[in-house]
Amino acid sequence: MQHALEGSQAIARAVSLCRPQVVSAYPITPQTHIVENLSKLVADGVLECELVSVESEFSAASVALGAVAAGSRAYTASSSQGILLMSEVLFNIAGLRIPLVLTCANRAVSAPLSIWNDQQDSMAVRDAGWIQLYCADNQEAIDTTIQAFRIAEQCELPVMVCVDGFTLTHTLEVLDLPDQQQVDEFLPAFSFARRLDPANPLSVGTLVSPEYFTETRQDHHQALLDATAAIVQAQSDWLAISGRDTGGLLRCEGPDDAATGILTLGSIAGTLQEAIEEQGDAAPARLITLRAFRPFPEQALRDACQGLERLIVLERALSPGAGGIVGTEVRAALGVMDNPPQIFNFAVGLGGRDVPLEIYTHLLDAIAKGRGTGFDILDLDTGKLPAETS
Amino acid sequence: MGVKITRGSFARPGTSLQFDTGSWRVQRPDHLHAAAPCHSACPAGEDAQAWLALVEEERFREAWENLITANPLPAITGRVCHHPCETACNRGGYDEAIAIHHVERFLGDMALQEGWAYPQVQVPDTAPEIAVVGSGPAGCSAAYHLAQRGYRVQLFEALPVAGGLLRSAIPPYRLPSKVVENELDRLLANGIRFMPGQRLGRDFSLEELQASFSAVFLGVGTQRSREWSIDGATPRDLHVGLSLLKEWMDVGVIPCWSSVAIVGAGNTAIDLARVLKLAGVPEVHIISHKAIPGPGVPAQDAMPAILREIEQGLEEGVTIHEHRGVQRLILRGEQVVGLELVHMKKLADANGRLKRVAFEGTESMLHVEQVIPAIGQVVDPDGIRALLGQRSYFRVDDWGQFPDQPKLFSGGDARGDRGTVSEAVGDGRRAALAIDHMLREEAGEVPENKTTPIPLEQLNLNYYEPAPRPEVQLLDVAKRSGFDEIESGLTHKQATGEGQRCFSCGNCLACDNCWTLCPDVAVLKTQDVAADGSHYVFDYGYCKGCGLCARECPSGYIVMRDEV
Amino acid sequence: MIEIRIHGRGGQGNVVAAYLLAGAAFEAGRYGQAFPSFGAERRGAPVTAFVRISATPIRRRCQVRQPAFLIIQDEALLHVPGVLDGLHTGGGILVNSNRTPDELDITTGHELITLPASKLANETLGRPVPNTALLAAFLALTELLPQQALVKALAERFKGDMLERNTRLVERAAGMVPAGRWQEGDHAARA
Amino acid sequence: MTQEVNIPLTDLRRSQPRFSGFEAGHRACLGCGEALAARLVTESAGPDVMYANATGCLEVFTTAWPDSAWRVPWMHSLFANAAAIGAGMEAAMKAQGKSTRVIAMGGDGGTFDIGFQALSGMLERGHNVLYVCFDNEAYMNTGIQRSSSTPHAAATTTSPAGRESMGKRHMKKDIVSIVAAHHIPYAATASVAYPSDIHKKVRRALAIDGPTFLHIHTPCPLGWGHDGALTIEIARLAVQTGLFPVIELERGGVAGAMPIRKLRPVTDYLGLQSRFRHLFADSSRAKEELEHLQALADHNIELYGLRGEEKIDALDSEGADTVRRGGMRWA
Repeated sequence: MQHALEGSQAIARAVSLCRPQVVSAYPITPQTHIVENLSKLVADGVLECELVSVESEFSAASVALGAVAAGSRAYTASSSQGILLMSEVLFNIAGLRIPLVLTCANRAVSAPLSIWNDQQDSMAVRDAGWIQLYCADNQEAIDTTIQAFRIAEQCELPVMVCVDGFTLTHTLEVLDLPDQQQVDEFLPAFSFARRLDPANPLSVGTLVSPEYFTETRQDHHQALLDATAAIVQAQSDWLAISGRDTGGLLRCEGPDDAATGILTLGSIAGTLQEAIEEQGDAAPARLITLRAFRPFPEQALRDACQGLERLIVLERALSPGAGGIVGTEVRAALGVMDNPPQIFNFAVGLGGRDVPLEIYTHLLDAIAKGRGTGFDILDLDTGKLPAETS
Repeated sequence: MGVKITRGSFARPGTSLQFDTGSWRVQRPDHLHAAAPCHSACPAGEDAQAWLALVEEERFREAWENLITANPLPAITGRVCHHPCETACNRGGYDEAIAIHHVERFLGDMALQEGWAYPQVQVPDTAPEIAVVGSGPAGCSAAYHLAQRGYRVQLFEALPVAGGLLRSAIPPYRLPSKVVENELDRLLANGIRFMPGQRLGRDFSLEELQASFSAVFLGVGTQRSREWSIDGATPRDLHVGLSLLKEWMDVGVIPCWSSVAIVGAGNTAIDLARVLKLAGVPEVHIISHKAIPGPGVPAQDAMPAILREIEQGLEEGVTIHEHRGVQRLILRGEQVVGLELVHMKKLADANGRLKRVAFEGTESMLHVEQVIPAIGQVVDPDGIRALLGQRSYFRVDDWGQFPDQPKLFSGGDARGDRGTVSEAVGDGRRAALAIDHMLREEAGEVPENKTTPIPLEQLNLNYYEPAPRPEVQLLDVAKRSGFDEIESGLTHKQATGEGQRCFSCGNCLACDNCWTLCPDVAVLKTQDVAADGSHYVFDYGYCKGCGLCARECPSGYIVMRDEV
Repeated sequence: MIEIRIHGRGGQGNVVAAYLLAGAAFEAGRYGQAFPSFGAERRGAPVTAFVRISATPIRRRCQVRQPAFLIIQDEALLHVPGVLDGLHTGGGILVNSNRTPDELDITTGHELITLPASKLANETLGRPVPNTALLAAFLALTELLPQQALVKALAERFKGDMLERNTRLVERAAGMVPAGRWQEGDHAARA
Repeated sequence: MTQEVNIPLTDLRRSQPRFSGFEAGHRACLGCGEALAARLVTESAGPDVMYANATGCLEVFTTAWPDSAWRVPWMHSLFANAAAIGAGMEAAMKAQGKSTRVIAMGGDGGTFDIGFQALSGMLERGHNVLYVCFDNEAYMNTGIQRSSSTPHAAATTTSPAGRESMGKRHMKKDIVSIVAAHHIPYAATASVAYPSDIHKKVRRALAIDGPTFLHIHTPCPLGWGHDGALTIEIARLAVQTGLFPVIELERGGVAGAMPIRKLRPVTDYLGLQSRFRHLFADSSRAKEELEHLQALADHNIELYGLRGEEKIDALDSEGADTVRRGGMRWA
């Protein structure tokens, strides 16, 4: 059923439809509206769950971890510094193979302090061992959140649903919210075989010696690789119920014969799509929106890039001293193709900088000028900075 | 369970049991039953700690049965014993010693009241027969222990009734005759052939006994008083202490003098002094070479009489002159009118030998109507002169065996180095053990546990609460007649309380400390008492040998030994 | 697609105004998108929100740089640099003010219409919140959406007496501006 | 003389007359106070409890994969988050309508220092969790570094004694008062030397609906420098000297204190441990520090009224772990 909803509100409603038993929350902009909305749902009796308003993100992640370990479906959300404060716990959750869903309302990481959107936070914890799914719009945020619980519980892996802060979380738009029956049909009741249970008292989180550590890591790695199938399956099952395509591992739009491809993740995709459409036949391009960043869908990516002469990777984070994060991984993945496209890599929209409709033409201009063959920040405007005085 | 434990480092419960931490150990704990001081000190050989444990649990019959494996006469010794067990009791070093003596009487009295019998022993007619001469405590004990070990026993007594000095020398305010009667009735009913009115040297000879019995035990006591004189002077109307006491016990009257001095420091002296005092003699003096026992008084300088009796005597008005000797008798004609006393003390001479020294210038006069020596008794040589030779007492070994006379034994006062009922009971038991050992033709020493008692330092006193020793009711001095018993027994609650107070030195208390405090969960509690007498076993598969259990065992029952 | 920019001050309900307008679009069967340009500003500082209304799904998420209309929540904002930037030729400016456009004495190059929105709100709601009156006037001027859609959007936020008062305010404010005057502007924006 | 064992130990171990949540075969040092305390807590708490364990010796020596010494549902996550994990477990139990209780536990580092914030949060939010701190007064797992629980003047590897140092300069943090200031229904201290007191306090805490806290003093033979056999003796001396007051607090107020029967000078306690060895040097500074520690003990004794001589009652076992023939103190 359609509603005009703010992104955070929609995510909260989606979470609520998944019947979490424990929600832990700590305020941080721009994630706050999600837990505020969940709190309101609990206060209004719409959602029956234990809402734990903790004293830090570190504890938010820990409470959620404890709750899942004890056999309850749990949820939490955070952003930026919060994600980093909980990063130790994030690694732990994944290593323990705890099925938990977390929304990351993406935001830049301080310093310098910025409350605005980019994806540096989730990128910083990309090696924590979580499944990471990026949402292009709020409809995807709803659908991905619902799918995330099933993927997590099926794979015994945590899922981080990445939603651009403000750009999505604070945008009101018309959204289709599934009804409870649809979600119940899609998402089985929570069960976790390795839960803490006096009837079968397992010990969780043991010390693992060098003798066994490598195998445990490999098991975890393999579980993430295997999760691609679960992601695709969840998407197609949800499509059957909801009628909406959420994109699976990645979404490919545009003419098959386009020579230029643009790969991005998150909310830039919508603006780009309109921008490409505006250009019409003058400058056709294939838009590839990466949804699953972990596991990294190498094969799907290669399939999506077949026939491209050039691929522009556009991302909202960077690895200082190295360059693009996604770009580097895409280069590695496509390097084994017979005719790999030439790859251009740009960061854009850091710290909340608006990505305008002109982005597409800017990109085309930039690569025409030879920028981005390595890595460049697209929307750099150093001229406006005040002169340094010594 | 279908759970993959390789995921995220999960482990199944209690699987650490796969890991053998016992290999870490360089020392291992072990149970060691050390003797309790009360046990080591008991002249009768009782394991008081063992029966106190049963008393605590109100298993009185079992406690009594444990007790009578050593001493068949607890109602008697529970009244007259000088209880060295209490002196030895480790609890004395903490607050107050356990009132073992009172609990012994409690059990003895309960047994009489309830009519508990000794364990039945089937004695075949073909069993070896042993002659026991004298039915005092030594003879009765020997007869009992022999009977309990399956021997036929004939018990010869010169008098018409059994009991020896139990009936003739211990005043009824200490030991009521009914108690003696009941204890001895039970004892004699226990497969012993009692032969009253049979006097050695008159009705039968030692040689006859030796010819017709497999072994002979002489529990003849000391029936003859020592000669007494001061520089050769002896009063004409001399009364000897023990005879006077016997007379009073038999007839119930005693000469009524106005003042009496008793010379001696033993139980006879005190008993007589008290009897005289209670009979109305206004002035009763005891002249003692030694001091009243108390703190700072070395054992060899203390009066041998039981302290409790001394204290009660003083309470009743007896005057004791400590460290005093009689230097001269003041006679009017052959009648005593007084004594010249002098301060005396035993001091070491140049060779380190103790010698009695009188201090010149400390002389004093004591005017009395009568002086009574109570300086001890010797064996009556009638019928055994050959055995005695020139000595006053028998010379026998620890087990009561005569040298060169393998089938002849003795014990009790007749040994000369004894002086108490409990020692006599112990002698009878030990002689019975030795006779049994001999007749069974067993090799080596007579088996008996002779372990060193565990000292207080080896106990962990942190686990014991301070608790006072119970007081028994005493008859008011004004109401004491000499015939009514002065001390009452313990109450039920007091007796079990003493069981609780017992430290259980050197023995497993079953307190759970080792089980509770093992960081390695390597001590297991057993449902029944384990083979080694404890209630726990060490699981050496996991014990790392830290020694905590040994350190925290309250009763010193666990020791650490090096692994070999 | 129509793009609108709303200028207000922190605490004046600037974001709510944008959400209400996009919500009204949804109630009218159109697609709406609204989002703020959040800053670190606190109560009182100039803030901006953006609204897009369209018959087809809206995918772009960039800020509105060339709006067809401006809704200004108080007249003083007219003097804040950048407020008028990018307004389409032929676009309109609706300003909350008790004065007439002439009295405002400002040259914008666009048609400027004033409405005493705060005053109306104070009289009707008891609180000087200009949103409802401005939005009602805006819809009356553009005839972009029926007033009933705004009332429905308001019904998502208000209940009972407050909803009734807001509904009355809608009627009152809508009647105070020339109906359909900016309908052309709509077309201009579409062009 | 070695003991003859003819009882099948495996069967016997399985049929012990006390709940066993903590199994043999763990890898703690000889005489480990923390292992013992953990054992006592699990035994006292019974089977229907789940545990959140902070990083530290306890977690390391009990769970070397694939082995685990625990027979209770147990989880180790991180160093700083035991209280938060416990809070999550408790929320889950509440959500599932189950009565299983939650115990969170950590060492002094995980409680006084790095896990302090999570602990405070858990207490403030009123979770139905018993938090147990095993206090061995330094970071033992990493090699005896000072923590805010390390007592004044104790030498550790990061507060060594030397020409210019008498060990740790600062005081031991008064954690139980800080915890009690959260106005929780029950907070208590206990010592591993008094197992029945631990038992009583664990039972008492678990009977309360709301956050509770138990602070257990657990000597570390390695870190304190004493023989493993002396663990209980030293723990007991800490109590008997007044250096570690055993108290109970309800809603922030002192509700009870274990009286000291036999008051001992602090030197009896300090002298047994090499971490205080420098205090027995022949120097005025050493003597001053000894006096300082005595003054700290005297202060505790006065503050909590620990002098117990006036009130000796044979039947009152408070203040001593009196043994009884036949055991089963806990039955």
